Amino acid sequence: AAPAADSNAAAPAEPAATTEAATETTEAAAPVDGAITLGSGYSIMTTVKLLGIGWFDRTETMVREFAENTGNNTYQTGPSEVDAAATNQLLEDAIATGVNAICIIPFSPSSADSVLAKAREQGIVVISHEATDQVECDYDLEAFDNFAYGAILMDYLAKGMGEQGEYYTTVGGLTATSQNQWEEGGFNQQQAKYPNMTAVERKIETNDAQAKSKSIMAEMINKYPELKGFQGATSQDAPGAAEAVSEAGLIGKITVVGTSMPSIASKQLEEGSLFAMALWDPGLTVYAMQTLAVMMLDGNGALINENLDLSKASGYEGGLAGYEKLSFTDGAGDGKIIFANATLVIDSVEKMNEYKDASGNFYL
Amino acid sequence: MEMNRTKKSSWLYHIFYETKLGWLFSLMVIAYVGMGFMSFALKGNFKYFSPNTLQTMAGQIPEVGILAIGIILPMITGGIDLSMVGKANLAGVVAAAFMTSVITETTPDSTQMLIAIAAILLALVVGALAGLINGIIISKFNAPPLIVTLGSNYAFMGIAVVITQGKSIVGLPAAFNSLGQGYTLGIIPNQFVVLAIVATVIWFMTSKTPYGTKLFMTGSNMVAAEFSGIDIKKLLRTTYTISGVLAAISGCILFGRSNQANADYGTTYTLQAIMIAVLGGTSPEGGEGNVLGVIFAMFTMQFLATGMNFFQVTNVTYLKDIVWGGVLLIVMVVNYVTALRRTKNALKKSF
Amino acid sequence: MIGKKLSRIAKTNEFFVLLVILVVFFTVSAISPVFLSAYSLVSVIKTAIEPIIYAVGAYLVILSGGIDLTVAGIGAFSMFTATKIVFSMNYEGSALLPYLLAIGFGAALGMINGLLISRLKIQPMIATLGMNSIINGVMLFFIGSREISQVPIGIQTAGKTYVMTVYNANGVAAPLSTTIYITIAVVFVVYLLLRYTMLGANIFAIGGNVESAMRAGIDVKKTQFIVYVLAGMLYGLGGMVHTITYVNSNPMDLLGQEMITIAAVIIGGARITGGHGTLTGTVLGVLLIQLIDNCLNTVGIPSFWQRLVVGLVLLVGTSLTSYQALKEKRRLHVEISSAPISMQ
Amino acid sequence: MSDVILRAININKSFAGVHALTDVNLTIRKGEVRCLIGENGCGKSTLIKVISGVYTPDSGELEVAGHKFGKLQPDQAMSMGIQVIYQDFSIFPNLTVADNIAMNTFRVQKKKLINWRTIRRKAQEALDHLDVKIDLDVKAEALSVADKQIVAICRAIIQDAKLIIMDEPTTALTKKEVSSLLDIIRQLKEEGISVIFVTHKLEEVIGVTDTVTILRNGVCVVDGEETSNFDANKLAFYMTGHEIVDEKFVPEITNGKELLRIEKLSLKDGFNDITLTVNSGDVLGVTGLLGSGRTELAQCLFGQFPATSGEIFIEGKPVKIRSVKDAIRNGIGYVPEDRLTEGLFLKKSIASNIFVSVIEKFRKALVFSDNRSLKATADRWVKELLIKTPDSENIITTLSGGNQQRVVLAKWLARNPKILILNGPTVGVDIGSKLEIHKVLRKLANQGIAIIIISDDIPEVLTNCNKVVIMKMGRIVGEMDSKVVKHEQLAGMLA
Ligand SMILES: Nc1ncnc2c1ncn2[C@@H]1O[C@H](COP(=O)(O)OP(=O)(O)OP(=O)(O)O)[C@@H](O)[C@H]1O
Ligand SMILES: Nc1ncnc2c1ncn2[C@@H]1O[C@H](COP(=O)(O)OP(=O)(O)OP(=O)(O)O)[C@@H](O)[C@H]1O
Ligand SMILES: [Mg+2]
Ligand SMILES: [Mg+2]
Repeated sequence: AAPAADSNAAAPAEPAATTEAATETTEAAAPVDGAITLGSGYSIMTTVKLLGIGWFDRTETMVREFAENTGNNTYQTGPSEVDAAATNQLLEDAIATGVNAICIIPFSPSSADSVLAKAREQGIVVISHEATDQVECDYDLEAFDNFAYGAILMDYLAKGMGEQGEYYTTVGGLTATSQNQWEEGGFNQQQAKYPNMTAVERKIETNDAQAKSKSIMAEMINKYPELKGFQGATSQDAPGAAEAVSEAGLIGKITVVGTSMPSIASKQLEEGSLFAMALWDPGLTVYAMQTLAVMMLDGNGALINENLDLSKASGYEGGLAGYEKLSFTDGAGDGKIIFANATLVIDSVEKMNEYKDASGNFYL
Repeated sequence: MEMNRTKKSSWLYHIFYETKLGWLFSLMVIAYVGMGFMSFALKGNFKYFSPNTLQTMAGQIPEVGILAIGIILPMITGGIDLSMVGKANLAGVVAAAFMTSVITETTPDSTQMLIAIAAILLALVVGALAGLINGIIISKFNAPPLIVTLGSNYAFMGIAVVITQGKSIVGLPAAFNSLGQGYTLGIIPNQFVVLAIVATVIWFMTSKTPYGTKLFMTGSNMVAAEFSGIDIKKLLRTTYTISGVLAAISGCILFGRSNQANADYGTTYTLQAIMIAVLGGTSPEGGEGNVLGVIFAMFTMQFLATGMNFFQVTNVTYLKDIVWGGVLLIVMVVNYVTALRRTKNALKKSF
Repeated sequence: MIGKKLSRIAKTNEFFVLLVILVVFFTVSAISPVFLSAYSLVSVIKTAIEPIIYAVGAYLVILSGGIDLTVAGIGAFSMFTATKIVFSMNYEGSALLPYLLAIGFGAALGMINGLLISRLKIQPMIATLGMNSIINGVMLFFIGSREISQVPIGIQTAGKTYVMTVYNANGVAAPLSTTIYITIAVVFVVYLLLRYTMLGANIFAIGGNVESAMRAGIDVKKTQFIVYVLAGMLYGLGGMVHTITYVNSNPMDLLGQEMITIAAVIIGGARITGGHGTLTGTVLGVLLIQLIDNCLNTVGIPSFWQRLVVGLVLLVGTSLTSYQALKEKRRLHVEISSAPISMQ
Repeated sequence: MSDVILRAININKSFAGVHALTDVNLTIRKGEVRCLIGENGCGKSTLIKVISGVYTPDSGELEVAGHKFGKLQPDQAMSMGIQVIYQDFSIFPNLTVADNIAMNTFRVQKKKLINWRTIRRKAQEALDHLDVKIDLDVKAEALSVADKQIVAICRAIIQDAKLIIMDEPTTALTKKEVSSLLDIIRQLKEEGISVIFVTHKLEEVIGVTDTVTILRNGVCVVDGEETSNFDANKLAFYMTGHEIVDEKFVPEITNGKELLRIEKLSLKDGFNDITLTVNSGDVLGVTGLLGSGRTELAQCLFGQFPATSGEIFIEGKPVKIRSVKDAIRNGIGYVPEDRLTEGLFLKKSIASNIFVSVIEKFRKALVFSDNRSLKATADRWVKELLIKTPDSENIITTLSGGNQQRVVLAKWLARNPKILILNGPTVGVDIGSKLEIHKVLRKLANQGIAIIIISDDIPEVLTNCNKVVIMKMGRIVGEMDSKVVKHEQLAGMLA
């Protein structure tokens, strides 16, 4: 049966194109406790920026869990090197295989638009993440607002630096949109709220490499004797910089903050060279994205609104923290952007230890 | 009459048996059929064989395919070009910057069309210039192409980063995008038509023109070529310039397809293009290589990649790396073994 | 006599690279005086510890007339697999076992390269291109890709043991890790190998002229094979040095390093056709590249321009060295034919 | 007989389609200097490679020091005292003189470590033995051909060679070095070392060797007879199977117009103040010792090294020759000295090695090359120069050295040059072929081409050139009419 045309603005352009999923659509009203029956048998591809980094190993875990919990055929792909062109090839092939939905965490949202448009023409549901400027999607789910996230990191940096002194920032690459937005969010926050702080260098490229971040910090320490702080963008930037601070014997004198994960930066946080790391759990986000996709495929698109408690709706054991309350704004195209409130800041070992799995390893 | 026929069949015989082409061709067919049946075994459908899938693949091949054709020319001279992607991006970015700065919302479609054509021409000029720079450095200073083009790749991408300030240039006109998104006769992706034209032109250039003969001669002994009156400096300049033009064509397709332009798009294509080139029978030592083989190779690689994506399993990209590398090595080993057997047979025949 | 020796040294590529290094160093120091310090020197040397090991491996291969694109692939595979093994067995001993494991994996992979190239006569570039693809694929698909930052304690302490520490004007420390000993040992051992063993002589010989080497009774296949195995071992060792330096095993860190490693070897004066080039040149080539990489921010080149600058430096560097070599060759030619004849 | 060093018995060897050796026998005694001669492609090099273990014979046996072998390994042959000096010397260009001379002794002794002091000492001893001075630390690539040759000989003698085989050792040497080499051979002979000497210069055979073996088409026609029974004509007869008569060249064009004139041409470190005129129909011989600057002169005229001062006129008009391209545009052709690295495309067919110089000439519809005409051109020259091949599509390496040289010549002839410079045109070419090549050159001269032959083969110069120029230390020291000058006179001036 064809999925019901979605009254929410995010319907596919051509609802007539049917998906081939063999699921009975349930015209279900929202159950009292907020859980929604999710259909099964859909094939859903999740494609990420880059395979093989800890961050997307986490999403892979949750892609698998979603498949187990809901009986859908889900899988994760992505390029083995950072390259938007490679992502597009994967997308094209996925469309040809006839997937029902695509969840995408694009390296470059604008690069993917043309292929995603083709997908949507064929009735494939598209949910994106980390891509507020994605034109061709039904929903873009953001764990938070990028600029606000950068500002939060800056607040921590300011706290560590005593709201004054010199700092610099890095990004993985100048072409990575959201990282650049975090940096800009942080910089704007500093300009507005911490006038005694100065950015001596901005957006130095680290190419996602700890080694590079480390040698940049060593260089900066030498160049700027008064250096007090650092804000990094990729998960490798902050631990790398912290490593250099630790070697230089400047723990406590230079504050290092940035996006990272306990599984990458636990040592630096423990020894104090890393002041705070911020992140979100991309696994939960991906779980939420897939939930949204299945809801749309089920014809339950109308339920995706301010009243939806996505945490409960997902039926995920333990819930999706931060996705209870969503806010909606218009997206770059005909889709909507959904903001959750899932920023995690870890500035102590106790907090960090909350992210250990049963075997004592960090799952984030 | 009779003579004619033997001549023709010997031509076919030559292409398919004496060169490595015949078996590359069979490999391509095996890859296509094999992947189809494997995806059937795993997913229970024959979607892989659908025209739609073929169309998708035809749309994907040209980007890297044109780069691969562009890379065989320097390889035949005994060099290599690691700056293909840098040139493609630079050319594409310049074209995109030009278009977005000239076109406003009120620009009529017909004007947009003209601007897009101008932009493509501009891209070709940029690509040619970039290639010429490589060619000049390599020929004038006798510098190793590997390092020169590694450096120029950084430089070309660097210029593109400076132009774009790291951001994507979006909102390219539809006329330009049709290069990567439109269809000829409603079914053949435009970029595939471009690939076909490029392949034909380069095939003619390499096998039917004086330039081609000189290219191969130069590749097999540069000093002797110079002493035989071939202007090798000019030849190198021309060759790297042509490869720059091909890179620019690929760049236009890349960005026409993705509706945006940025400085480091397609970086995985460099090694992929080299892989296709060598699988297609191009020798890194120079003097050997042909367009037809490269065509078969690019199809083979695409059949394998798309086929594996049809398995719909997690992390299949890595599996693809394994299979690509494996196929390359197996082909080389088989080439070696058959060459051995051929000499042995020839020996036997002589007694 | 000494003057003749000096003038001979002054004509070498190594001398030229050294000159370039000094020019860069003092130019940067003139622009940014803080750079002129032991701190900067140690910082550059620190970053060169690991790449020198790869470069020595790549140098051996290039010397023998081959080329190896599996530098980073083998490095990443060996270090990651080795770390993963010690990690999963909750190993608490010293860094020796991880080192040995990594070298072992490197040797095994190098052996495959060696077989493909020496026995099956696949051109080195093609063989290693294919192998690199396979190695990366196997590592990421079968062994995993999630970086290991909870490295065993032995690795952690090895990374934090220092030889010496220098301070800049503001008292900021730049400690030099004991891994420098490994690099020194590698350079020294390979020096001995090339200088005092027949194997080393054979490597030079096959790189100089394969045909003559065969006629001289050198087992070309065996020599080639050993070269790739040795190179593989060095890449594995370099990979483990990476893990120990950054106390973190992330295979992604190394991927894509092969070309810049080869570039360093060539810039150091080795000829891509084999047979020529010195160990000193290789080390200097790496130092030059690391120096440039480590001074762009000090000089104050905006990040948008850095890629372009690196590219231009590479281009100018190769053009200069090649032009110099070309001139030398022309000079040599005229000198040879106008030289007095030795036969009396 | 205990003084037999080597015996080859009924050796057969074939390559795809070619019987290179048929039932060849060879016996070498202690201290014997054997000359091995024959036309190009008759199997001399093949026989040597069989003896030294590089090739496995299809049938037949080798007997060295009383032991019989079906096949020798190269290192086995070496350790039994058989040393070969190949035509390219098998020198390692990237290694120093000392390494090149002494390293192999370590290999043969299966040593694992190198003792540099021993290497230098042995190398020095070997050089002293021959009484020559070469810097031990210089790389072999920086040596002149003659010095490379010495290095190769030194390498052979320090390995306790019992038999030294020299494959065309004199091709790249001039008179003076040749006589030094022959002195060395006599010295070796006195020390009881046997020598097999391959050459195409018949006067050398008579000068130095005791016995001679002549191969024709892979068959032994003269088996170790005393050299004293032969003269040059008789040798040539056995080699080719017919009489060889070389007549003196008399130009048909006597008042040809001036094609090339150079005035006060100099090249720094090369040559000084060279003034010459070559007219249409002239064959000019330029001769001199190694290092006399004649090669530089040729290379300068061909645009490889632009002259530092002086003027060049072609057909009376002043021209600038700064690159090979300029030279070719002005109708100058050049047959280089070293055909393997500078003349031939070893992976390519015979045909393409010939038509490479005229690729641009044959076009169809403006852009396409006319492959049929190219092939036809190549075939015409294959026929004209009697290049021995069943099919011009065969790869060039299937030809013997002499035939390869003709291909290089054909390449230039196909281009119809106004001025043709040949640097050692018959180096490594057998007597029969040599005459064929000379005939071609004369015909060309008579067609109005100006020809410059750079050669130290005095008979060649005297019979083929109407003018001879002698160079010494970069200057012209003599210019004479070949009709007048005598062999001895010229040889005297050269020494
Ligand atoms: N590797 C090979 N493969 C095929 N044919 C070969 C090979 N080597 C030699 N030949 C052929 O064997 C024959 C004998 O060649 P060889 O080189 O021994 O002649 P040669 O007497 O040394 O001649 P030259 O005087 O020109 O050096 C020739 O016909 C040659 O073409
Ligand atoms: N760059 C070089 N590297 C290696 N060998 C060289 C080089 N240049 C020249 N040679 C060798 O040294 C030999 C001597 O040089 P050249 O040919 O110029 O001397 P020539 O022919 O005998 O004498 P002349 O000096 O009279 O011209 C050459 O034949 C050549 O093979
Ligand atoms: Mg021979
Ligand atoms: Mg000469």
